[in-house]
Amino acid sequence: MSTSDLSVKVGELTFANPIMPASGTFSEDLSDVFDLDVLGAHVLKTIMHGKRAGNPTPRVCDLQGGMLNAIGIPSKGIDDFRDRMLPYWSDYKAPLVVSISAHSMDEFARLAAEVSLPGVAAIEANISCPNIEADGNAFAMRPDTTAEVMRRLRAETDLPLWAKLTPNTGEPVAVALAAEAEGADAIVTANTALGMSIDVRTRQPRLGNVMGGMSGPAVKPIALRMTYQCAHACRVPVIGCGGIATLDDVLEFLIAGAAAVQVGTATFQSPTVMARLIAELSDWMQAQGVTSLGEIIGSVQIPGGEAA
Amino acid sequence: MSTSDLSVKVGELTFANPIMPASGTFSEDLSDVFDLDVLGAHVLKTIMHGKRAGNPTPRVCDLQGGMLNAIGIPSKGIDDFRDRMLPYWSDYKAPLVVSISAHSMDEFARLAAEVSLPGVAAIEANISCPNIEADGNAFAMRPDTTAEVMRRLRAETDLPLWAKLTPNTGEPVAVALAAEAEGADAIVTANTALGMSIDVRTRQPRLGNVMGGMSGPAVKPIALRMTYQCAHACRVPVIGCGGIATLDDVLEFLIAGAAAVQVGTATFQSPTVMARLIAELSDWMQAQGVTSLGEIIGSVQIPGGEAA
Amino acid sequence: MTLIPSILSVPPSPGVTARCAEARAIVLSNMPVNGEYRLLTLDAPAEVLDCAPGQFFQLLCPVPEGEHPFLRRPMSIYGYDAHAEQLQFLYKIAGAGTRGLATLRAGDTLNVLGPLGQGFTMPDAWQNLMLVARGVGLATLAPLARMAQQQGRSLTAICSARSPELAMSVDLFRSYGAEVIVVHDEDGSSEVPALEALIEARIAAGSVDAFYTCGSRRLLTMLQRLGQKHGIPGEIAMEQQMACGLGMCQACVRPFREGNEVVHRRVCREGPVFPISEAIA
Amino acid sequence: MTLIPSILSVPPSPGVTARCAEARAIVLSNMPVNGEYRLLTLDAPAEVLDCAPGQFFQLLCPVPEGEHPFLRRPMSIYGYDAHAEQLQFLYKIAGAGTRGLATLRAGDTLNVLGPLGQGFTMPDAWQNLMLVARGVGLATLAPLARMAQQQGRSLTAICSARSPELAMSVDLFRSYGAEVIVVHDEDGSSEVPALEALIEARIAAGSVDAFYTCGSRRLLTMLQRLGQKHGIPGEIAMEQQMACGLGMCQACVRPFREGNEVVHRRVCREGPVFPISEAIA
Ligand SMILES: Cc1cc2nc3c(=O)[nH]c(=O)nc-3n(C[C@H](O)[C@H](O)[C@H](O)COP(=O)(O)OP(=O)(O)OC[C@H]3O[C@@H](n4cnc5c(N)ncnc54)[C@H](O)[C@@H]3O)c2cc1C
Ligand SMILES: Cc1cc2nc3c(=O)[nH]c(=O)nc-3n(C[C@H](O)[C@H](O)[C@H](O)COP(=O)(O)OP(=O)(O)OC[C@H]3O[C@@H](n4cnc5c(N)ncnc54)[C@H](O)[C@@H]3O)c2cc1C
Ligand SMILES: Cc1cc2nc3c(=O)[nH]c(=O)nc-3n(C[C@H](O)[C@H](O)[C@H](O)COP(=O)(O)O)c2cc1C
Ligand SMILES: Cc1cc2nc3c(=O)[nH]c(=O)nc-3n(C[C@H](O)[C@H](O)[C@H](O)COP(=O)(O)O)c2cc1C
Ligand code: FES
Ligand code: FES
Repeated sequence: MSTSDLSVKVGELTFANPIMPASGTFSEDLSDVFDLDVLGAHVLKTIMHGKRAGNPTPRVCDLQGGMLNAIGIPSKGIDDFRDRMLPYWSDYKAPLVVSISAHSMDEFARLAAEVSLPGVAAIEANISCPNIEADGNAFAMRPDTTAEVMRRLRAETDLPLWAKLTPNTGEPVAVALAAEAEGADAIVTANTALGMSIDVRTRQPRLGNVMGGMSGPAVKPIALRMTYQCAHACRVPVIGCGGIATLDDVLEFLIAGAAAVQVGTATFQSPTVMARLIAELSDWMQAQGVTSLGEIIGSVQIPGGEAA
Repeated sequence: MSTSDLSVKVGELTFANPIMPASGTFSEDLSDVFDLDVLGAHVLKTIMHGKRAGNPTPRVCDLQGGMLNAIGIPSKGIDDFRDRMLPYWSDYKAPLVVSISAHSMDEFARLAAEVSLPGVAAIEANISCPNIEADGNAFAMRPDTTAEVMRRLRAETDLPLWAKLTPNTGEPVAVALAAEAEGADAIVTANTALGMSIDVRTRQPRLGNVMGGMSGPAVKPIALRMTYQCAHACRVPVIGCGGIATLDDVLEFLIAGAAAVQVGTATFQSPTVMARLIAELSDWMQAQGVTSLGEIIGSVQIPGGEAA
Repeated sequence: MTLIPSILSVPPSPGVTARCAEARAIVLSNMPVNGEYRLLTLDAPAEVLDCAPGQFFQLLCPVPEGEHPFLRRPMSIYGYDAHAEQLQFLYKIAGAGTRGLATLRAGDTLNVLGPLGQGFTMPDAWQNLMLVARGVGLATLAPLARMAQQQGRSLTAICSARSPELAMSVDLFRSYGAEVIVVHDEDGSSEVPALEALIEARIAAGSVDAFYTCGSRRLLTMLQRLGQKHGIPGEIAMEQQMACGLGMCQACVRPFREGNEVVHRRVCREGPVFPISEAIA
Repeated sequence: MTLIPSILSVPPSPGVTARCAEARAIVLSNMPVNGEYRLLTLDAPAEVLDCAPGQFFQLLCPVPEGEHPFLRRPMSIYGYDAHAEQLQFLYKIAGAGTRGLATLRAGDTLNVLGPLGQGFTMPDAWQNLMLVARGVGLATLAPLARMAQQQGRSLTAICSARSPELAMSVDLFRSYGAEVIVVHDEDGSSEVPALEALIEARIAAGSVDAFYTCGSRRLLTMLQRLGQKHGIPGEIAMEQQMACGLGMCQACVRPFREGNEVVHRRVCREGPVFPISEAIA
């Protein structure tokens, strides 16, 4: 029996399949549960240059159809990455994507240079974390700051560079185009949506940090919309992310135009979900007679041609 | 037995209770199910000046924890409002809030003047409908366009004027402050979030209009966050709206700072929900010994004082 | 479904008997019929049982494992009996909502909203009725047979199906005194030319005053053609995606001919039953 | 809960026996104990039963009507028996998740993830053990009693409760040969001064090599004070809001003393059991 070809190309990189974890929802600890080499790629939790503690607890709370988090970016810093994490991940075949972030353009650029090491396949620029600056501010909120930070990063690394967008901006397409213009090799749509939840008994916010990022199935329609918008506006590939939990979700993002997908919160509900999605996608392709994912990606049928 | 005082003040207006419908999810048809005079206010579907057909079908689809709509604003125009709707609603004691919208500032201003009629208690300016312009564009996406349209509306009417915001903007607080500066008497947070859904079997968008507005419990954390942000930034009252379905939801918005709330999508799941929420709120106040909602509104406890 | 409301009594509109209500019904049975369909029988309160044939309910479907129907699902009334406090729906499993319905077992509760919409009319001039429908559409037309019998009309029911065994409601129609003609795909009798010839023959015999039909574009176009040619009026029950089911949201509109204009009408409120002549296929 | 995954077999890490697994367990019983607590007994596959006292599981709780627990809920292992393929949790109904657990009936399935975290240690030098806990904390410490008996240690269990009848696990501790002392609020014996005097007397009698405790700030502070004064080590099981339960998300950190530094450790990974001396109340 011939097995289907699940491989996808994201720019210059080829992944054995389109399923990879979303930054911050994955670590070596998941190898307790299944062989991480089945994944299309490994995307690490965002690192920042120095050591950081992250936000006050409680850092998570659950919602109808999703969760809020305000983890912040607790980081052991660049040294820990180079000396401990990189060697660990180098033992896997799956390509390694390193997510980085910083408060300032200078620090961001320096970090991009520092993580451009053998064994790193791509850099994901987390220009969209709602938990670093007050009120969800981030470089990816505006095209101009996006352009500037991407230009600085591009100058520092020859590795494929991905820009991770935020659903909190009012101009996602302009932000994506700004990132592309300044050399982004892929766009990731998207990070978490800024939200809040209050415990009505204590009248306190349910997160120590008051506001936090919403993820899970509840944000899927927003992330899918951004994926569709960006895939139609950009020449570079788009990687879908937000609320993906089932095979239908994966297909929905691929059909909307995603070249690959990232799975985050679903792993918290079911740590085996990514391995299962790969198996289910393969079975589905075989059952449908789909030989390559190129037949699926971007195949959305818009009534009367393009959307308004 | 003394009954609790559920009344709330929104600017100069006093409502018998804080529960009112959200625009577009309410009409005289609901009187088939319960006495609409129990409501704090009546908020009508947005009207535009002329006759309009609205968007192609399917106009709705359901999601995990919510729905998408791309109704558009089918409108019978100003004449129908004046000659048929206004007389109908004038028979009720509950104050009438008329939602208006337009493509151009001129048309918007003219409509504000035209609906400023006896029997109308307030005008809600729908500057945030994601279904009128392509890609969810709306005046409330930016502070400058918000300021301009509110200035024009303010010049045309002496009625209390509410500005309905959109979660699709990256700068909700700046938009709210712009509306307030130009004379808005209240801020409504918020309209629907732009989303998309694809039927993976047909590969077609599940809405005729491709993208649409997401509502229901899935958007609640975003709307609550905006309500909190705006209530803390603005002097004028804020009316919460987005995903409210239960008594806890009502309390959550009031605690976050809302002076009143609007209930939309929940009415589709349970047409009696608003009447039930009023009864439950009254029972809750009595059980808790809360004599006035002033004790609840804005009572959120932020650890260490204000949020970052 | 994400909110399962506990229905409190809410104040009725003054001086008005509520036209419809949200109520909790108890499942009496939920049985497969015919392989593709299921018959759901509910014990429902009298307040929701003042129904007319052609009206529908909005059902808050239970959540099947791993799926999330959120909106209510519209279902035509298949049977109702105010005396026995019973309400029936005949449904086909299509997706999440109807898969949820299929999980219901005797004793479970189901939140129903109805009766909704405008049912079929039966003016005195319509003495000889012809009903033409297919599949689940026959469920929608079933209560019409009882109405016809009660009002002393003669009814011919043309039941279309993939194969003779799959024709729905045949026995039910017969029990209300209807003449039943089964047409099906296997012998081609369900195809439009064959069907049209059959009906033309009936018309020629002078025995058709009005048509009733449901859903299918193909049947609608044919009946519009026949109706125009012979001056035979009729009614059709139509479908559209719904949210509120009450007329509030404007989700469920369809275009209709009104003189020379095309107007939008709400399937849930002005319909689901419309004049065949005004419907647009 | 919004996704009830059907667990397919997934590839294990090469050369590694999975430390934990996501598995489908079958409910054998789910019974009220003591008014406030419930005991859930599961038939669980062997792959999740290589447990140690102090470890926990993440349970994907069923959805109770009108509520929506989304994340898994952490629960200490109350009992486990690899031979009988049984797993037990003792829980208190606190909110949506535990209300969901309470709906489980014999024969239902429950998706469990575990065993997770680091359990209690029992170095050879610790021969005379004293366990002090309250409420649901006693559930977490229950399997320790069996471990103590198996390893031939002497165990004194001080069970604190609101009233004597509400003291948890007393019979269980006794069945594993522990001496049980019940202290309670009604006679004030559970208050810190009384408790501290009681434990001081035991220490004076030379019969405490190590403490085990759980959760409560008050007890922790007291045991830290006593431990420091008398050089008695010990372990505490701690709680924190969790998302993944596996160490991936950094949700569940707490501050700990490490020499002169304060460091964050993950309750789900480095814990939930930590040295009493390093914990910060
Ligand atoms: C007035 C009316 C009466 C109906 N009567 C019956 C009946 O008696 N028996 C029966 O089996 N079916 C009937 N239908 C169709 C029935 O409503 C759909 O089959 C059902 O909603 C499908 O829901 P689902 O979740 O199982 O399928 P899905 O395809 O997953 O549904 C997705 C969404 O599309 C909507 N939808 C799907 N099909 C239709 C449709 N044909 N019309 C309107 N909305 C649809 C659903 O309500 C839901 O919101 C009727 C529809 C209408 C409008
Ligand atoms: C390692 C560990 C072991 C535990 N063992 C037990 C046990 O054996 N028996 C028992 O009854 N309880 C135990 N708890 C507490 C139990 O996890 C919570 O009572 C439960 O999660 C409450 O969920 P809920 O939805 O019913 O309540 P809610 O208050 O509605 O929960 C809301 C959220 O807060 C979290 N949460 C609430 N209380 C706690 C808590 N104390 N610790 C961490 N997160 C919490 C929930 O997981 C959920 O995400 C343990 C907690 C931890 C961390
Ligand atoms: C607990 C948690 C931590 C996260 N940390 C990061 C992070 O460090 N960097 C980042 O770019 N995104 C982070 N994210 C966002 C996810 O990568 C992802 O964009 C988002 O959760 C939406 O996908 P999902 O719905 O599949 O989770 C985090 C999300 C969660 C839930
Ligand atoms: C079907 C539908 C139609 C709507 N039409 C309008 C409208 O005409 N004008 C408007 O300001 N908001 C409109 N809205 C948005 C609602 O008023 C409300 O802001 C939004 O749905 C969020 O609240 P909810 O989650 O309670 O529904 C509409 C929403 C829905 C679901
Ligand atoms: S479904 Fe809302 S108007 Fe018909
Ligand atoms: S719960 Fe995720 S790291 Fe502990």
